[in-house]
Amino acid sequence: MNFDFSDDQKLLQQTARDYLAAHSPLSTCREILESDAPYAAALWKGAAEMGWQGAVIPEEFGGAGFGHLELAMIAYEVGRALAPIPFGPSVFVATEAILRHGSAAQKSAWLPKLANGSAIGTFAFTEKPGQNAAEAIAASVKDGKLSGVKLPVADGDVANLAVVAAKENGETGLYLVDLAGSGIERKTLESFDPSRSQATIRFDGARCEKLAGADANAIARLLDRAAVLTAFEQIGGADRALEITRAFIVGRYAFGKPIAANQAIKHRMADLWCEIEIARSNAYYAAWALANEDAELPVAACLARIAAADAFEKTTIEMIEFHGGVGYTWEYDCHLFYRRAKQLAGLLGTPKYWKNLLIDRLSTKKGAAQAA
Amino acid sequence: MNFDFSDDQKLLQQTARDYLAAHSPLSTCREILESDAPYAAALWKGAAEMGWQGAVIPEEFGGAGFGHLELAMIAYEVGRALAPIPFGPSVFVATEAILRHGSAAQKSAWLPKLANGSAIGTFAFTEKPGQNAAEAIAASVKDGKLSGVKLPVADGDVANLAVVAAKENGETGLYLVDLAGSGIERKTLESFDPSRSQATIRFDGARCEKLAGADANAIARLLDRAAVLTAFEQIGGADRALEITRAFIVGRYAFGKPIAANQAIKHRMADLWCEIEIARSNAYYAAWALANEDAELPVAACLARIAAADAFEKTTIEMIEFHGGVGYTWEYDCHLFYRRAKQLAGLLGTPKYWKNLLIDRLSTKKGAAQAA
Amino acid sequence: MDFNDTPEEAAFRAEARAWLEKNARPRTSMTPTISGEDLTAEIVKQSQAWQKKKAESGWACITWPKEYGGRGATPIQNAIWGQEQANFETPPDVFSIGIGMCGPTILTHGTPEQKKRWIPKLITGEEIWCQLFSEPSAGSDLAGLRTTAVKQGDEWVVNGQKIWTSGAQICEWGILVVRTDPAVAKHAGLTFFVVNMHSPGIEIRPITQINRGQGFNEVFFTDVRIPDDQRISAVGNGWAVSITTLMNERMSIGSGMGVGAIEDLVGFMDGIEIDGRPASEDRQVRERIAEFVVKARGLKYTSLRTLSALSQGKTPGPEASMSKLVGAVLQQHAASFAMEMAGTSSALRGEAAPAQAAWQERYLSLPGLRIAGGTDEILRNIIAERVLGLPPDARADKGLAFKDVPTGPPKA
Amino acid sequence: MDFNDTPEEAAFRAEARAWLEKNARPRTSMTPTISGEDLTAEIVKQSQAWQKKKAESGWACITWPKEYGGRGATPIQNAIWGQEQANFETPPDVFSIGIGMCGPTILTHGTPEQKKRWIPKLITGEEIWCQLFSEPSAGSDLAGLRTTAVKQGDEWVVNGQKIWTSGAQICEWGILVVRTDPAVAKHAGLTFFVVNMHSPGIEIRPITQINRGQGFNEVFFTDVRIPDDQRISAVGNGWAVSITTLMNERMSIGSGMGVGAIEDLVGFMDGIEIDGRPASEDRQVRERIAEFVVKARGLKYTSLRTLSALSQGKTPGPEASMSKLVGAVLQQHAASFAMEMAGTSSALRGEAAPAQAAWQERYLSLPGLRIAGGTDEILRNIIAERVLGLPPDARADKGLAFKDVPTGPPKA
Repeated sequence: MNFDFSDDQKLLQQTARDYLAAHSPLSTCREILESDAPYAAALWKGAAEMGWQGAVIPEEFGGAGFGHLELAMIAYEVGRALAPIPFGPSVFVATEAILRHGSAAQKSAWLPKLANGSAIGTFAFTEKPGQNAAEAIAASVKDGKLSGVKLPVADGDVANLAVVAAKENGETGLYLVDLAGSGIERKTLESFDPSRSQATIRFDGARCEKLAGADANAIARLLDRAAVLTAFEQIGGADRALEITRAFIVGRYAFGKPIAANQAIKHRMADLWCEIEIARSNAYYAAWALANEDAELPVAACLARIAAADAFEKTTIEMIEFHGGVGYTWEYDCHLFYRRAKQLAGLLGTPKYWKNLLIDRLSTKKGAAQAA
Repeated sequence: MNFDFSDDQKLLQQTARDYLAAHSPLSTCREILESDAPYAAALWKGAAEMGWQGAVIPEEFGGAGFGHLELAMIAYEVGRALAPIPFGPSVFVATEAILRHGSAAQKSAWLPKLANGSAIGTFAFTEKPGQNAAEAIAASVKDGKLSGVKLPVADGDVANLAVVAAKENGETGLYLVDLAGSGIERKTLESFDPSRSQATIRFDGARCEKLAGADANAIARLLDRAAVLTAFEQIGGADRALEITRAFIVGRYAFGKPIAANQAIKHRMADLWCEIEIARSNAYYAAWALANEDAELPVAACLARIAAADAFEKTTIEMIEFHGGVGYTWEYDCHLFYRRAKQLAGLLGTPKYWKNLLIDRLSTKKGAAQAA
Repeated sequence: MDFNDTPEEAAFRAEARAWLEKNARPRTSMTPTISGEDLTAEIVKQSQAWQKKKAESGWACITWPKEYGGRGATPIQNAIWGQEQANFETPPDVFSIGIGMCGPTILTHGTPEQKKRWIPKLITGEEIWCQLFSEPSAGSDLAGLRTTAVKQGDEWVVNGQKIWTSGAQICEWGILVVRTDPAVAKHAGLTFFVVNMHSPGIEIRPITQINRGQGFNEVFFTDVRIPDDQRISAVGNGWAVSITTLMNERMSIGSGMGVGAIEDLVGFMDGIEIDGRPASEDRQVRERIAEFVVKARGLKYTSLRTLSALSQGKTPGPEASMSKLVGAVLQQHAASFAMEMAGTSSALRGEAAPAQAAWQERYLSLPGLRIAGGTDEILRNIIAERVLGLPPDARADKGLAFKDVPTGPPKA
Repeated sequence: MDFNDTPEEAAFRAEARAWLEKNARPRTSMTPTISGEDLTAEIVKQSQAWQKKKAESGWACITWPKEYGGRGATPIQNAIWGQEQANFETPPDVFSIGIGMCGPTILTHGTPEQKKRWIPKLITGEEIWCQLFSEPSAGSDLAGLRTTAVKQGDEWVVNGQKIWTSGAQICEWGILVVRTDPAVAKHAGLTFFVVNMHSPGIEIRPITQINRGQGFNEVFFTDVRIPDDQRISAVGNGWAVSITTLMNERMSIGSGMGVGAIEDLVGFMDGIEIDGRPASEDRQVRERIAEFVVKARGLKYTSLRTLSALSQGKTPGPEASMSKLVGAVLQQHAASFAMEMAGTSSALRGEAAPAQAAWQERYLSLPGLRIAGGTDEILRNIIAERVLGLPPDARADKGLAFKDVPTGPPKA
């Protein structure tokens, strides 16, 4: 019984934290937020040198050959730093999709580039606001050519490779598209969190390659994997937000005492801490299931996702409130967290999707258990 | 512009409060809770002498001939006192049903008895747990004979008259049943709030009389009216619970100061106060709509019902918590409120019913406005 | 219980409406602006012109005394005027602080000379006013402010910094509370002034909010001189004067919550698709919206009850704090929910997300509303202590001279 | 990250399981009892017999030192034992307070003689123990207790009243904290004793809870004499000793939250009909349950993390407070929701409402769990101060002698 990360994994995490402390202080996030640059290119390159993008890519394809527990630790640190790089879409989704469904040729073509950071991957799934079932996708493939409009695509303006959900002969599947090819038009969109880039991509007979076996069910399982890793990113952000808030309220005096001495604040801090701990425990469980490809993964992914998204958003809302007036200024960092929490919660499906999926999966498991 | 009760109405309210202070202290509620007596018979009689049961019954039928605003004030005081009498089912539902749908003969037969308290009315609608649509009712009428089982019926063990929902030729309607007749079997059920009585009634070819025009839609409108009056009862209970809690936390010292000086308590008291005020304002609006038979009544009834049930329950939960250990004892009165809040919330349909109805009605109104 | 005007009220309403119909265009449907917008010179000019027009016909500051240019009207008449004016297109208002807070304070505590000097030009819109209260280290604990004024002859010399001053750059005058005696308890050492915003030594720097709005400023004072005849009330009486301002502030912020937009969620959800059906058919969506609407309507009807109380000659008390406390959080939650339902598109903003633009704007502006004019926590204290009569918080600064009150962590 | 036992752990688990299989029947599915039930003589007898059987084979109080009858096992072995034992039918446990709180306190602070005198019979189940800490006016503020002990020769004479003592009527011994010096600050004037519950002058009165359970008692002391050799630790050191007890209490309450039942809501909603369909198909119902399950599972996995920490030799700290804080409110809300969905039937109880009986029982028992062993508010303070390192509340009784601490509203 050891429901914790190993010392080696924690050492890797500390290395990541040190690297990000040096190369991605919050001012790095702010720079991207305030400039037209879509992401921090030097940081992206540095991360690749640290082996982060290739964490779960086998060494034969130029990856570091770590496991998903190591990647979870990296995701946590990327989240803590609010690192303004296209990490999640490229590593949690595109790379995973190729690892699970790519042919030998597809792997050889893309994994080395994804691992060394020379290629950025993304996931082009949704087409309109709301919650889109895989069945409702309008993009279509005929004779190896993809047509359709994806909106929004995270990092769609800078990605080199898209994993696109589309229909062919009425069946939903995933397709690899080299975004340097023809028949592709992309447009950067205004992002709610300008430290992370958003775009729309119009495919007009773009060349694409099918990912074998990536049907609607496989897409759902891919989302599960990405959700677990994203949960670590969210918890990283929540932890950092809570720490910054803690430091502020202890140092800020009103009525002759630190404002942290007020129960109105300290008790809500305790509640936030509980929310984050509950998210952390669910995420640990999901990481275990992911690393072991355990049958619990589908349920665990829902738990991790729901708890982490909620904990991060709640923490950032209170973060501004407890900072008072300065928390509402552009100059302070609270809004970086407030925006990132919403941005990450918007990826990969609504809370409604995950909550209903959780009940489906619990009921199915129960039904199966009763039938057995 | 005068969105308030009149001085005359407030005087009536004060009279009711004084009467209940003398004749229904909380020990009266506790007596019924702890004994086998189903309700406080002397109080019921006294209330009738004050004209409460007949508040909206015209003088020609022995009523006081007040209006619904006056009845709302009485309902509020009945709620404040946790009066252990079958007031709501008899006055808010059975009496209203006969007033709106009864024939001259039916009115003459029952209203005088309902007004002077010699008859207790009730509403027999639900047949099983959950939320039953009027369409799903199984009880049926043929040739003036009613058959079916109603569960639970508030005060069903002591009522003299039931307004029963049943189907005849596939159409839902309401029927008057004199419970002294034959073909009726009733059984007292264990009540979650033993200060209010619950029963099941089995009708086996019991004689019944149709209430004209009381179709499914009319039943919904009857529930609206009862919901508004019940909201006042709930707000009365919430106000009293908050007052008792306030007195306790101001007098109870810990750490050398009143526990009310802790923000953990005082801020949640402020939140409860806001909840109750919001319920009060919605209830006032609904009372105005009810008294004026205004087209706003359907929406206003939903608002009043949802807010009042929620405010009362929340207040009673905090009431126990803020009382600490003694609040969890049988000896203290907190649980009288905790039980009554649930009992009243269980009557007349779930929050789910009222919330979905509110959205239906808002959408319909909007649709109608757009079409116009 | 009656929503109709009395005959007198109806007559007044008709008079107001007639004047408005002659002088303004009816409002067309529009989303109300809820973020601080840039105060361009053009906007200021339009606002002043409208104020002047109203003043000339007796419709500006109608509850203020006739002798200074007001109409001497009742609070209920003022509310009726507000309802009617809301039906017409009017320029953005640069006078809300002057009329809502500065004027009432001077009318309550100023000398006849002071009233004569400032009130008429405030009413005609000739001079715009701002408020200089909060400081970087004195927000909720306003009485802990550190800007000082020292008497030199007939003048006071002011040094320090104020913050959260709306519209400072367009103002002629500001009301200012400063510390004139650090050796006494914190509330006792304050004095209240009117300061000319063009005085040498005043520097104004705009603050950018998280929604990129710039409604507020920092104002720095370096040896700014204020003549003693611009002092309001006695030396050391600044706290009592400030309370008048703050009570007026809370009433004016709370009444403008605009929770009516909550019901727009029903329509918004018609346009969002969830699993192939409109979100408005999803029961979780419906019930959540119902909960929002119940609160929003409750606040609306509460304001009608307040108006009734006004109509009966009562003064609204601390219960007015509820509107901002409940309304701001309500709108923040509703905005978050609307964004959530937009799914992946919630990561978009502006033109890229037109349907949810208003909700996003709320999500970015509401955190500020929860803080401005009293944080949620201060408002809960007010309701708990002044409505429910619960005891005050234990105070660490009780009985201490201001200079001895801890202002930061002890040095290691 | 690994949920499997180490080889040593697996061997220990096998040994425990083998013994249990020989000595108890496997547990059949049953709703755990969560309300205080009557301690009949029969139950006490069964409980003692089971404890004796375990003690004879070295399975009672397994982490306690061998010299007093324990097994000298590790905390992780204890956890494994607990997991295994939970799979078997065992009698209601009347030793949880003795083993969870009294024993550890005596083992930490008692003299060798005291340990030898009390621990062995505690382990064998021969003597049952209770705790005498809370008083009617000292709950959250335990150190404000007023029961006094005065030294007379070699004895102490105790007068006062304790409350919330579980099982007082069946106990041989109780641990007791009392005030021995009212002239010093409140924490400094306390002393800790072991009292024989059959001593003359002790009167026990059961308390009826709101769910009609009678798990607790009031205990009145009138000139009760305690020999000085039953004093634990020094005179005036009672607070430090009590803290040991309280830390053990919180760990044992928090770990028994039984939030597993939350997932039963899914099945419960299959049996409830809403508008002609099972409630489990209603999205609002589903999403609400999902939120409950996320919290319940989070608590479950948190306890596994705690177990891992134990396994690595770490001591669980104040973060253990979370389980009770979050779990109790969670269950109260889930119970309220289940009742709500039952509609009109939620007004029924017992046999009349079989499907919801367990949820109703929770709705009536959870308010007590939110208070016992530290209210929600105390637990939030503990997490805020001891986990997050936030400053303590301002204290009105700081530096005062106990007799000078205000205990009620000032007299008019």
